[in-house]
Amino acid sequence: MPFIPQASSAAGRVDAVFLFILVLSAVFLVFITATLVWFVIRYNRKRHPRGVDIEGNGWLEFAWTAIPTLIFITMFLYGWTNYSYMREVPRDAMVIEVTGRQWAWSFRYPNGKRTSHLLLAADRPVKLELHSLDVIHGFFIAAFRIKQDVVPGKVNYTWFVPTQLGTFDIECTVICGVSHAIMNAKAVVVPVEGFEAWYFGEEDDIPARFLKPASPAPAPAPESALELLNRKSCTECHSVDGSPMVGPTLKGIYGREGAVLDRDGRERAVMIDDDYVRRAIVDPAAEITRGYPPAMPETVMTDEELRRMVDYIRSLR
Amino acid sequence: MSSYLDTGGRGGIAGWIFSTDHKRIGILYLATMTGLFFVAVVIGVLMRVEQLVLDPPLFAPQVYNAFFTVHGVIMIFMFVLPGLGAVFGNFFLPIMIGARDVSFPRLNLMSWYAFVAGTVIVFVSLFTGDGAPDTGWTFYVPFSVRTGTNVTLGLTGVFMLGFSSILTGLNFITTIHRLRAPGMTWHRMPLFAWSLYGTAWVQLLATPIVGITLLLVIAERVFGIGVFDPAKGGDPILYQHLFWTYSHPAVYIMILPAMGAITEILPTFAHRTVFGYKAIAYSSMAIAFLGSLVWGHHMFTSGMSEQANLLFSLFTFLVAVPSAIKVFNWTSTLYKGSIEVRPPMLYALTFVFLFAIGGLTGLMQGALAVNVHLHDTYFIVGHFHYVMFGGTGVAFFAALLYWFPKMFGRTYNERVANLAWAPIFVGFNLLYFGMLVLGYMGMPRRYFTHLPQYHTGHVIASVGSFILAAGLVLFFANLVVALLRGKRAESNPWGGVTLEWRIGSPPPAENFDVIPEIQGRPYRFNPEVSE
Amino acid sequence: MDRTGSETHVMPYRTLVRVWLVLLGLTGALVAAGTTLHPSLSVWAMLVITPVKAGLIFYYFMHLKYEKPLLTGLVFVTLGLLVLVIGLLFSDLFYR
Amino acid sequence: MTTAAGAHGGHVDHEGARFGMWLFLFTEILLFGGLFILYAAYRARYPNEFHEAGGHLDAVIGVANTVILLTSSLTMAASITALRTGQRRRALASLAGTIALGVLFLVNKYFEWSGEIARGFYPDSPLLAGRPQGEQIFFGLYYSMTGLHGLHVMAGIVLLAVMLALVLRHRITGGEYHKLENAGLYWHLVDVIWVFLLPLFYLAA
Ligand code: HEA
Ligand code: HEA
Ligand code: HEC
Ligand code: CUA
Ligand SMILES: [Cu+2]
Repeated sequence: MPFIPQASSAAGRVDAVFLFILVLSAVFLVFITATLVWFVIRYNRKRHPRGVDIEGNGWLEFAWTAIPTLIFITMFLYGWTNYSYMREVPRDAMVIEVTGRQWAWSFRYPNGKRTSHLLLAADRPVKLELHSLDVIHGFFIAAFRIKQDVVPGKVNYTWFVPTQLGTFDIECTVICGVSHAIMNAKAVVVPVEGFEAWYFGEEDDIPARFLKPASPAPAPAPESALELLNRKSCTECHSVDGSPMVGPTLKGIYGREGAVLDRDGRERAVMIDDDYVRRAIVDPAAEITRGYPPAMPETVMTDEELRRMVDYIRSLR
Repeated sequence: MSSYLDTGGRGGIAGWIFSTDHKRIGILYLATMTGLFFVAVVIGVLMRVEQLVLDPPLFAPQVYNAFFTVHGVIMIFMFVLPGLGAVFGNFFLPIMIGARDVSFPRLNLMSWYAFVAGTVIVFVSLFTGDGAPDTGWTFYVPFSVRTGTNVTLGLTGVFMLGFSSILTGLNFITTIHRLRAPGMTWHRMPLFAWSLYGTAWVQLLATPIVGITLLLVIAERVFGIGVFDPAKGGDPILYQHLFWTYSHPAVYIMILPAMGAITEILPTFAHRTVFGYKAIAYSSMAIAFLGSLVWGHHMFTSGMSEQANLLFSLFTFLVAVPSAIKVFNWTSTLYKGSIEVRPPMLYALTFVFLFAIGGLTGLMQGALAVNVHLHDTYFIVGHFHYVMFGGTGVAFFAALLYWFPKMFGRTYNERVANLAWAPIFVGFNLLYFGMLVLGYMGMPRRYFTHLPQYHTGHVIASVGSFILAAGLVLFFANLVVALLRGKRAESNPWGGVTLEWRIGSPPPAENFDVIPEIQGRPYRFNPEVSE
Repeated sequence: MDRTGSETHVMPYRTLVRVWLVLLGLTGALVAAGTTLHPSLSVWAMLVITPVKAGLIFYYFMHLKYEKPLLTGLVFVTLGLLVLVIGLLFSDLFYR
Repeated sequence: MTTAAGAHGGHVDHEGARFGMWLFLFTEILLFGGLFILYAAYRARYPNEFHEAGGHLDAVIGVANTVILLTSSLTMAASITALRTGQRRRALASLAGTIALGVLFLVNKYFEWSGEIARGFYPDSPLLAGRPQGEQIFFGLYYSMTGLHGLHVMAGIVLLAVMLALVLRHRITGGEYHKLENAGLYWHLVDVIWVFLLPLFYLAA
């Protein structure tokens, strides 16, 4: 199929079934349309003023019941066998945990690295375990021909072998709210050496050099602040839309007055400003927001990241 | 004898909305449904405009989400589901089987009221509360439980619409069992009636299941009852099971009466009997039955067990067999006919073509491996517009053209009707074939925007929608003019032979002076010629 | 058996009372099974006794015994459909 | 249901009306069928929790209500027999008895529900939130199913009250008993549903 690359081991199989049904369908469509048109011309009232009441024909009825049934069953079997392949994960597949939430993806590798795009080694099988933190999402990489729903309370999986270097789109296919359409990410396939250099290296998120424009799709946008919060797991406890979770929502808190308990349990009023937010993130145990458990962990991050977080929380007013 | 259109005692509106005459109720449905159709159609075109103007989006994302939800809910629950059954079924079923009315005329009126009530509730839900529902017409939990929009009221409206559908089904089954004219055995019944019979059973037996499912979602939102909520141990996939247990059979509620109407039109204009009467009649029943066993094909990627996927895929292919049988019999019905391509016939032939494309794309989706790729993309959107608009919608137009002179006693301009066909056909295929290609490329559905690689496809589809719009405006303008200024119609303008063509146009209030005695099979156009 | 529909047939009190007594007896048996038997057995007892009770109500109180075969057939079609749906659903749930 | 008129002003098709009533009952069967499907699914998933949660219900009230409904079915059927054999007073008494039993059922239900609620078992309650998920589902289903059934009992009572009035006004008689018969069909179906609810919830422990 020329429209999209066949960039995984599954792609060829899916396309083969598709093509098989497409050709048969086209044959029958052309045949039926041609017959209809031919009859309309041949038996037009001008040419054929008297119709003939043919009531039916048992053999024909039998034929056009049996033949389509056989064809349909072939289609079914072909679709089924190739699907079975897509469900049988090879033993040596690397297991990556995918988490979907409104409205971003995050990926966790076996060694604990977290990313907001999916970096893959070419020709190495991968198994994705899909988790959702809120509603149902759909994990779809068109170029790989894989798709699986991401259902809360249930871990689904999918697997594939990426066979082509490049950057491919990850899209969410199940309506999950206002930003469903922009719940995108990139799957970046690089040679094994490059992958391992990153995997065993120091860098946390996918380094920029991998996200350089590669065929066929343009490079992904730089990580947004929300994506950063997702990657650092902040959104596991904080919503950005006002609903309370383990921790208070981050929406609309900036500029308000808040009540906190300090280390000795004394209550005190604070102004939620840059400084406070910074303290809350860097040293969460120092001041605990009233009504919430002292559950927030300390998170390692760069100054740049901290600055972006504070900016973002300020912007959520 | 005076026609049903003459307001006997009660005049004005009251004579209509309190009338229990099946013909008037059919017209009531026609009027309400056409109005709703236009609302939804305008929203459809607005969605096409949104896909043209991307940056900044013309409508906010939240608005777009409300658009496709409302468009889907109106089109499905208020247009194609009542569809040909509520309009032409109500109007012609009793006439075709030689009865004076349906079995329960008052219940019939009540079901129209339920329809209107449901519609009003849905529309109220759009403008009150915290905004119009944004879940899509499928209302998947847990999103439909969590979203802040006015889903509770919307679901209540849909529940009412389901109630209306059940009452109609109940009425039709009883009518067909009890009120056939003397001599009208099952095998002498017109095939439109057969298709309504199959449909009615689906309406009756499938609708309650979605009813209870939607009630549970409402209970979930209002009382936190928690039957589907994963946080409380519920299983969101069970919701999908129950939803599709109804909503797949529902697609056959949409298509069966359409197929029935086509089966009336083809023999009339081929001027010969229908080929394979029994095959067509029984395939309607087979579709109704097998159709209840395939719902899982909407859930192949949901994480359902592989065993279930296997069964559902197999059944999906089996349910396509009776549809194929119908297509082949329709084609053969033209063989050695004496064919006249007048507007109803033109649209009926178009139906066969478009439905075949829709059905064949359905086969692609039914194949497991392929479905993984196509699910929830524009390919699906293309498929169901082909079957629902190209199928049910076009059949609705064909039936309207066929029975219009009978229902209103006026003729329309046949030239204009043929002329309108061209933009409809061209625009339709640009629009929806474009969607099929987009879907194959990986364009997900329910997106207010799209990635750059899909833009060309979207432009083509949008242009198609504008052409289609032009055609439809012409089509309906023609009928409106005919209503107001059309010439008087004869009682049998096409040379049809089923019972409705033996009474006046418009039909008298009591349908028949004397209930006719039925002698032989329907569709005997050339009794003296035989082969 | 007389199957001309309920137009002609009137249920005698005697039959009604007998059916009622049997129903009460079955309810007692059900409770007994639930309290005394091993859980796995009592489930089976319920699966047998409950449909029998329902059947009795359908058959006598609701007059199904005296209706035309068409109606009886349709009742079975409806219940059969329900069973089919449950079966297909469990093809998912059991293997998940 | 409205009366079946075969034609405008024609004779009334009693058999058609009864047929229509049965069709309506089919829809009721499937309405509850959807809930039974859910029950089966969740019970297969949480057998122990369902067993445990069933223990929090009051089986005595459950059984008592079963006896009440079964008896009301008897009186319902008896009232038709009485009417058709010309014992009008007996028919009226029987019908009134049926209504009374229905009300009694609801009174029991009221006490049962308020008992559960007082003990903290209600949807979204803090008590339930702290218990295993299967129990939350059990109570979700319990309230949905008995609640919907309770609504049907209420509808049935109203329907029977109308029938009672019609008998009193001689609109329903030994010859014209069909409306009463159809109302009876509805009432019996409500009973059948309860027959299933009893073991599912009250005897599940
Ligand atoms: C009128 C409505 C209608 C009809 C009739 C159909 C008919 C069919 N549909 Fe469709 N379908 C929908 C409306 C309809 N559908 C809707 C609304 C959705 C989307 C819902 C949503 O998610 O929002 C959907 C979605 C849908 C899916 C799920 C896709 C997904 O989300 O992943 C599938 C999958 O199997 C499917 C399959 C089929 C099949 C196999 C048929 C068959 O019945 C078709 C049979 C017909 C033919 C096969 C063509 C004619 C036959 C011939 C020309 C004979 C010769 C051919 C050969 C021998 C090859 N449909
Ligand atoms: C019968 C059913 C039916 C019909 C006829 C249509 C008709 C149309 N639909 Fe469809 N559609 C659905 C049923 C239908 N739809 C459903 C069920 C969904 C899924 C919803 C969901 O996801 O939940 C959907 C989704 C859907 C989408 C996908 C949204 C998304 O996933 O992002 C789109 C996108 O373009 C679309 C567009 C259109 C268009 C352009 C038309 C056009 O064909 C309309 C063309 C007609 C005209 C343009 C007529 C113009 C006439 C006038 C303007 C009136 C003039 C007035 C007078 C003369 C009085 N529809
Ligand atoms: C394990 C859960 C958890 C994670 C992960 C977490 N938080 Fe918190 N957060 C909390 C809790 C609980 C509180 C309230 C108690 C407190 O003040 O420490 C809180 C408080 C806050 C506050 C103060 C809010 C107010 O209203 O005063 C800010 C700001 C904040 N978190 C930001 C972050 C950021 C940024 C991250 C990610 C780097 C993060 N949190 C990660 C649980 C978490
Ligand atoms: Cu996430 Cu759509
Ligand atoms: Cu389907």
